[in-house]
Amino acid sequence: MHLLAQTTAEPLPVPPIDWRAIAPELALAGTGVVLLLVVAFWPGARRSLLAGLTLAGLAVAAGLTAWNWDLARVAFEGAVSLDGITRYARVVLLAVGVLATLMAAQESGRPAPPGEVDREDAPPEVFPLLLFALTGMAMLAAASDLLVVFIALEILSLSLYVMAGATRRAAAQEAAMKYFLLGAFSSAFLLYGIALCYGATGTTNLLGIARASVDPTGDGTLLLAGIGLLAVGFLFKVAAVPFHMWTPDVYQGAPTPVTAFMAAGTKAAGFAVFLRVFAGALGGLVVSWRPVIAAVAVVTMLLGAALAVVQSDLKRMLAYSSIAHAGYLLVGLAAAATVPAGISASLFYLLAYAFMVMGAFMVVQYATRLGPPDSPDTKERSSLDDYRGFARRHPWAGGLLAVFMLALTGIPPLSGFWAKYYVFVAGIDAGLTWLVVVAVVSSVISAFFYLRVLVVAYLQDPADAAEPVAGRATALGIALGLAGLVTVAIGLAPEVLITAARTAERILG
Amino acid sequence: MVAAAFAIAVAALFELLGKDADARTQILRGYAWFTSGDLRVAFDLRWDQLSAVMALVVTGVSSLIHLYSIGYMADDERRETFFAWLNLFVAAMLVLVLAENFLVMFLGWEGVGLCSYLLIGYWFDRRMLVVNPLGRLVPGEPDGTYEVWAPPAAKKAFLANRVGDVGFLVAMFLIFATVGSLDFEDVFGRAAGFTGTTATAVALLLFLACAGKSAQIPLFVWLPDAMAGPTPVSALIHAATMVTAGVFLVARTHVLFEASATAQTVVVLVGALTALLAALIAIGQDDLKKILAYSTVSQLGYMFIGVGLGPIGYVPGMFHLITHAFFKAQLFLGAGSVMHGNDDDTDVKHFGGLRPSMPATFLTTVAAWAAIIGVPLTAGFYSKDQILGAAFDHGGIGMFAWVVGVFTAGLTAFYMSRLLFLTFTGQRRWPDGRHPHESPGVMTLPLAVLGLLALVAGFLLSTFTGEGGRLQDFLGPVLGTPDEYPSLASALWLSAVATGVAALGAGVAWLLYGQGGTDWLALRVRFAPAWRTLAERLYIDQVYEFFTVTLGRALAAFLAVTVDQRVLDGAVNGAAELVGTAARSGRRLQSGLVRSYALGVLGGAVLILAFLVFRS
Amino acid sequence: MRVGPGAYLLLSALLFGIGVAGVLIRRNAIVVFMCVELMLNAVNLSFIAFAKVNGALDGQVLAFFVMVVAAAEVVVGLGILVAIFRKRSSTSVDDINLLKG
Amino acid sequence: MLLTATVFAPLAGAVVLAAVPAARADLARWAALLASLVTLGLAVVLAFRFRTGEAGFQLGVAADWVPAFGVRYRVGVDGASLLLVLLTCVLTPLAIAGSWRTTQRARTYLAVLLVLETAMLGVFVSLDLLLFYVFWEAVLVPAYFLIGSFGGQRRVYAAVKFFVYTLAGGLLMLVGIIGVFYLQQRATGTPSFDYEVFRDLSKAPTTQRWLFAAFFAAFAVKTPLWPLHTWLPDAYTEAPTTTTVLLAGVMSKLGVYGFLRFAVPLFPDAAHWFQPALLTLAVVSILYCALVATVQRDFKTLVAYSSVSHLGFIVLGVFALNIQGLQGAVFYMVAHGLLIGGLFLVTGMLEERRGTRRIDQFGGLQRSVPRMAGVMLVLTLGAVALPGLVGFVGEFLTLLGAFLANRAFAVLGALGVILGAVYLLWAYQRMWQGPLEREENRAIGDLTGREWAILAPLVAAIVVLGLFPRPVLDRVQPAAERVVQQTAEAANR
Amino acid sequence: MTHLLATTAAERAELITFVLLAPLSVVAALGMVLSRNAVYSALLLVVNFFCLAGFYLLLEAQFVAVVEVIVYAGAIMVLFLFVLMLLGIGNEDVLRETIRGQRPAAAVLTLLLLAAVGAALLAGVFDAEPASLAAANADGNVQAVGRLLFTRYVFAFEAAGILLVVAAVGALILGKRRP
Repeated sequence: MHLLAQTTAEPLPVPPIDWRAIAPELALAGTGVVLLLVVAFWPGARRSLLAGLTLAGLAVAAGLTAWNWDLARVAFEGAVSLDGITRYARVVLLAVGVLATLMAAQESGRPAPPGEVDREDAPPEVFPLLLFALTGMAMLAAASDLLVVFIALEILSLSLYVMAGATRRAAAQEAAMKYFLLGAFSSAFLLYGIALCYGATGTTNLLGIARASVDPTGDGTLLLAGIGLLAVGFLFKVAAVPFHMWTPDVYQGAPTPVTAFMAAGTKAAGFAVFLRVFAGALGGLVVSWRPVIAAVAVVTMLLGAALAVVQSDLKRMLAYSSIAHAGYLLVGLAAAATVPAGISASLFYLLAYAFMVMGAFMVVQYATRLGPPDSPDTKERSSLDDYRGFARRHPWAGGLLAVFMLALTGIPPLSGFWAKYYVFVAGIDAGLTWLVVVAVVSSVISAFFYLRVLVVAYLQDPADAAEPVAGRATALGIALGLAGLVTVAIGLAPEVLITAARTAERILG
Repeated sequence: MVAAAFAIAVAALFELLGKDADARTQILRGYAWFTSGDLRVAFDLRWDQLSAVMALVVTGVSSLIHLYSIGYMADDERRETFFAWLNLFVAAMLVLVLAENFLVMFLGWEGVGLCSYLLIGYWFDRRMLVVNPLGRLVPGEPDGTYEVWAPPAAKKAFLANRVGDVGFLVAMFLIFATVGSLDFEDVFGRAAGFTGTTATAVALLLFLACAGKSAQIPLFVWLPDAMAGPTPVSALIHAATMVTAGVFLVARTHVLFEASATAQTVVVLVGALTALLAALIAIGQDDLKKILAYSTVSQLGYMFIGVGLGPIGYVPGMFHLITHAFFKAQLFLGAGSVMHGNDDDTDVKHFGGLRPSMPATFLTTVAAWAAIIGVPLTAGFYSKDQILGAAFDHGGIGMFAWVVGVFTAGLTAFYMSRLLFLTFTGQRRWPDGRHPHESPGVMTLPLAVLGLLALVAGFLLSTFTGEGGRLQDFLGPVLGTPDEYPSLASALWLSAVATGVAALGAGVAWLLYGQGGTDWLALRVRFAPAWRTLAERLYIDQVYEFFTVTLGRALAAFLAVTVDQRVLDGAVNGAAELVGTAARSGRRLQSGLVRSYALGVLGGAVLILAFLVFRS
Repeated sequence: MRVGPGAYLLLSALLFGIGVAGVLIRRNAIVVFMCVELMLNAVNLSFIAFAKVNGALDGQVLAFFVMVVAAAEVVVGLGILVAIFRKRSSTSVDDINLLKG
Repeated sequence: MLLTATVFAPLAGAVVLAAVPAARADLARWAALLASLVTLGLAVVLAFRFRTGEAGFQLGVAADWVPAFGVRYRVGVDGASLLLVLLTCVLTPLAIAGSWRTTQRARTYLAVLLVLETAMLGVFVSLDLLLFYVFWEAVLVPAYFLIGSFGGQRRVYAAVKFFVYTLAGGLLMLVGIIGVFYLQQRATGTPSFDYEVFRDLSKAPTTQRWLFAAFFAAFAVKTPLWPLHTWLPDAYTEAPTTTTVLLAGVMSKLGVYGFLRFAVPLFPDAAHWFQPALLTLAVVSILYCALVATVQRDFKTLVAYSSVSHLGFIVLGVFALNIQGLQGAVFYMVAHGLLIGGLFLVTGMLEERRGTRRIDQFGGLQRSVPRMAGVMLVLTLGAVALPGLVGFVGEFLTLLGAFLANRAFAVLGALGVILGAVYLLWAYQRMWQGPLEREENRAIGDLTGREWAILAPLVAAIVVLGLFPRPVLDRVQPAAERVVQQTAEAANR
Repeated sequence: MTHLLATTAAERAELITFVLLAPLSVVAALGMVLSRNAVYSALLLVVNFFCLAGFYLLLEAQFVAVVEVIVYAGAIMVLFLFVLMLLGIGNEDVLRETIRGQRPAAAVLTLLLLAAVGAALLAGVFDAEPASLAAANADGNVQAVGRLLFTRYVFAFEAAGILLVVAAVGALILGKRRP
């Protein structure tokens, strides 16, 4: 920068940097750098210290988010937009970050096989990576320029590729590779979409695109093609059918904390940007893209639910379930361009979903700790058979599992119910009643597999007589309690979060 | 208790008699049972001549039968239950008789049905003799077997009654829909509202109920089976009182029946056919009580002929109801006495020559026998002849009824005489080791009273004046009076014919069974096809069973297995299966190969792009 | 006769298509990744052609950023591929299918 | 407040129960019984405070719950719901007392039972549609665990089927609820799920039909109406018998109550339009399930089918859409609760003694356990609607109502009266009458004091309400009249 | 096409260059995809990148053209080759396809994709008159691009910094042999 400045004849009119607007992201990235340094120069640093630092960073970011609560502006010449979506997504992402940190902080507590390092525990670098990923996610949610969207997406993707493959298990590496290859493939499509949009409108700025989209040069086909390719990229990230196929493999293969983080965080960031781009900038073209989103929603809801039914691995089942949930969110998105409630419903859904799904994965992690150390390489303790009689042996974890499963099913009065309800309201309001009916069918199919987990955990007798006693699970316990508490609390008193989501209904740029 | 009720009834009767004929109807207001919209059902009681007569018969006969039961049931370990139910029956019967409202009457109606069910099934686990009517006909056939047959019989009775009760129910609905009330007062007062089809429907539905309760075609099959109950029950419920409730209902609601000539014709026709059919079947039975049961069915048929004829026949019908209560109660109690003295055997083939051992039973039974076959001056003679006379005078369908009735009178005389002779006269056919003995006084006293009533009741309640008689005078204000009474001369002439036919029947019976000389068992074998048909009750029960039990169960099984499990549940499970199958094939796409996944991404992209680009 | 931007754009689409096809039919993970790089470069050509159409340099800046991103992606991607294939004799993506169903 | 206390008292009891040490099953039992009795006591006070003769909702409270959605916590009772609340509160202690001998995880079982009670009570008192829906779905969870966790051999299949089936219906109703909400919001601008607001909202007939269909899905499954009944025999048969008491006695009323409280008053035009269809389904339910019941080998399954058949009468009454039908339907709900509850309780007692429910395993029990037989007889006769017992008043009024509405359906329905007697008396004959042939049936003991304490109130209620139904009918009258008036207006339009 | 006769020398030069480079780039790309040997593929890709750099020059994007050559063809492709060497170069049999229907499906779908994109391009900007970048490049292409980078795209620029950090850390973690 300085080098360049010296060579130019006149000083660059560098615009004032709006530090405040991106303060939370800066805090996250800054903490990430600090942690990198700590890890680099103090290899023996205890996990709890790293986790504590991460949490401190998250706390700072949370404070800054609160400080910025009433900020509503477009910053960096339209690159970043500070509005309700940004704000709400930050809340969701910070919550996801806290839970994921706690999960990652939990050590397996098992003795390593002789002569080997434990394959389970992720290296200490996951903490900075987690923060960088969060930074990317937050930037993605705030991005108001397709270029920033692309870069933010890459930040979070690259972090996640690495996190997924950070342990030595073959399954984790396979997950990382598949995620990476397909992710790169799909981001090429996204990029092509950005190029076509740029070509059609002359800008990558969302405000500019919004202006150009209602007054297109030519017949607008080019822009539509661009939209289509953008949709491909986003749909891939949020795991919608038929761009979902990586999801089960990656969710199953990646270490459970990473899976949980991916499931909740990527979905939140992905849908935030999806909402901003489609319901915001491209709202004028809703007639064109709504059938696409609706059709994808239909197949996503049905296929996700149906495929989950036949799974025998809990993580994999949750992956398919997350696909089905992406479908419900797509209903909210389809509604969002004409019905503002679609935006708030989707955001509220993301928040509720984050706690439910991460909670479910926490139970998996909890159970994994209990497994014998010589468990097969590709499998964690996530086969449904491993959960036989789980609830009887671990009443608290079992009870929470029930809470999460019922919340995911959408049984009132748990958070999942209100989320689903709100999305349905938005869908019906937008005249998409048929889509809501499909969502109902999908929910019914979903009930099968969520119930199956409960059947196994509650209604079947434990398989083996005794399980090895694992170490304490303080961090995980806190995370579990938090997720369960919030899931129930949102169910009983969703008011505040709904009202907050409502303020996000106006999209700035 | 029942005797006290009888006493009260008698007192009330005298109070009634003390009033003017037209003011004799009293209505006693009770509390409202339930109300709903316009419907108001109260426990109001109606005390008029008709209910008084019925109440007297019911309480009187049941007093006697209670007395009898003390002796008959002395050895039963659950006799408290027995008497409790018997009393419940009397109460229900009184509710039925005294009701001022269709629904309250229905309460009694079903109440007596319940008691009938309970009492028939009283010996729910006792093995009782099932007399085989084919015994001594087909070589090797036993005379009878010992089986537990009370529970199915009770159930059959209840179900047959239920069919009738549905008629009652629907009739009530129709009445309420038409006049907006179920009180007798309102309904009869607004009977003009019943015209055409509605009138016929109401009357026929009510008659369906009567057919159930009073064992008429097509619902008569339960009554013979009901003989599984203790004999006093058979006497009280299945001869004297409950089964006559149908006749009473027709009389009580005669206004409704008068509104439909069709219904009246049906009543007469059914009554006549039932009388004939039952009499025929009675000939072929060997079971003492079943003969009497079919006889009851047959006599009830007479009563329906009477009440179906209109004003001319109401009183004769009721008259026959009363006399029949006496003589049939006696016959049953007599049969009970015979059973009591013969180790509970009911097979007439096993009796013969019982007269010396059971003189009191024999004498009183002869009295009742005389009444039922219509020996002149006995009760049955008066009442039956009044019905036949009314039928003859009525003309039309009545004439048909008269012909059938007279013929049936002959059959009645035949089978009743057969019963009497086979039981009390001729050779002793009872097995070795049995010591027939007379019953105790507590049992013979009611026999004597009823026997006496069977002889004199007709004479007391009637005079051969051609003016109807005392009962007609008493009941006339309630049931109406005919325009003209049959003349004395024609009545005498008609009686003569009937008596002659009856005498013929009795004479044939005497020839066959009375002297003890004829080998009637040989005759039975000789005319085997005819006998078998009669013995098998004209195969009616088998046909019924085929249509209800066999076909019904097949249908139910079809529904339960094929429709419910395969089709309906199959559809549900099939939907689940469909999801599973689709998912399993979808799972195959999830091959684990990156390149397949990439193909999926590309496919989706192409679809979306093609839609967006080529649609616009 | 002149070369209009359309020609560049169609060429770019063609190269993108070739890249896509390569991803689909090649089994060597590294070649697959190279095909992805080809796709990115094809897009870059589009960006620059569009910059010419629009008469503004934004497209060129975008292309520059794409290169940065591509570089980062390559670093991580090759890291992953090395990590997974270091112990194997084959680098075929078809051999990596423990997770499926 | 009193009403709220009544609804949540069992839940509080369940929480207390969770604090009882798992090993102290005796303590858990007493605590559960006490909780249910306290609830009953509260309900009785409620009944006394209730002013008969008023049509509106009484004793209610209302508070904001989720104002953003317009969801309020609004509860209240009218005659119909009061009676069902009482029924629930009466049956639960009996069910708890009936499961006294349950030793396997008794504490959990009883706690879940109490949760179920709260959920069911909530359904009956909710006057906010979303609150109603919340309770409606909340019923599923405890019921699922009761069936699936404590049931018989095929319990898991039965529980899942029950859950999924009911959830499917419920979600469609949710779509319907949102639909009404949407209409309401468009009409008034303020979000609300208030029952009375919805009721007084004018809705186009075509819209009504769609919405009615959505509500129908939930109610028809829960009731259940033919052909959506196939979950029921499995669920009732597999559930532990004391659970079945509550499922059949109370939960089956939820569906009919839904018709009565929501589907009909909210969509009177549609109710009128669908009347023939509903009557047809009701009649088919009556006859079909009665026929199917006749060939069942398991007594519990038989009673389960009989329950569906009887509920057909109730639906017949509701969709008669006249005063007799509606009053009869509510009365029949109470009657059916008492009767079917009693039947299942006795079944449970038999099963406890003999370890089987197969009809052919019994016979002649009247000899060995005469008192039990007597109770069973009363219950059977009540179930076949003998006049003088509680079943008759309901059956008569529903059929009368149906007759006034449509004669053919009533006549066909009346045939069910015969079939009902067929299967119940046949079963009675086979199990209780006849010779005592099996040795194991000889040794079983008659009713114990505890069992008397359970059954005596039921039998007393069955007789007393049969002869004196007025207290019940009078309380229902104003509410029923209001519904009738509304549908009549719709019919005249 | 309307300017067929009125072509300037510069335009003719562009045409000739394009006609030469375009087929070459396509052939190189196809060769990369079809070559059995991964090293050949990498080298052909480099060829392709050079062609692209040529196009960039034609399109007045000198800075990007240079970066393309230095960063892409130079650094990135060298990295690829390095990894290929590291993992060992085996000849893979690309002729036999193991996934049934993969190739026809890939061919059909790719053609459809090209058809759709092509149609959109033809409908959109094919005939668009190219604007001149002369004004924008007045101070020189590098300067202009740089100015944009540090003004309008400054946030993206900073974000790219984070991206590179992530990439570095990621490579570190993936490559590190833990004890």
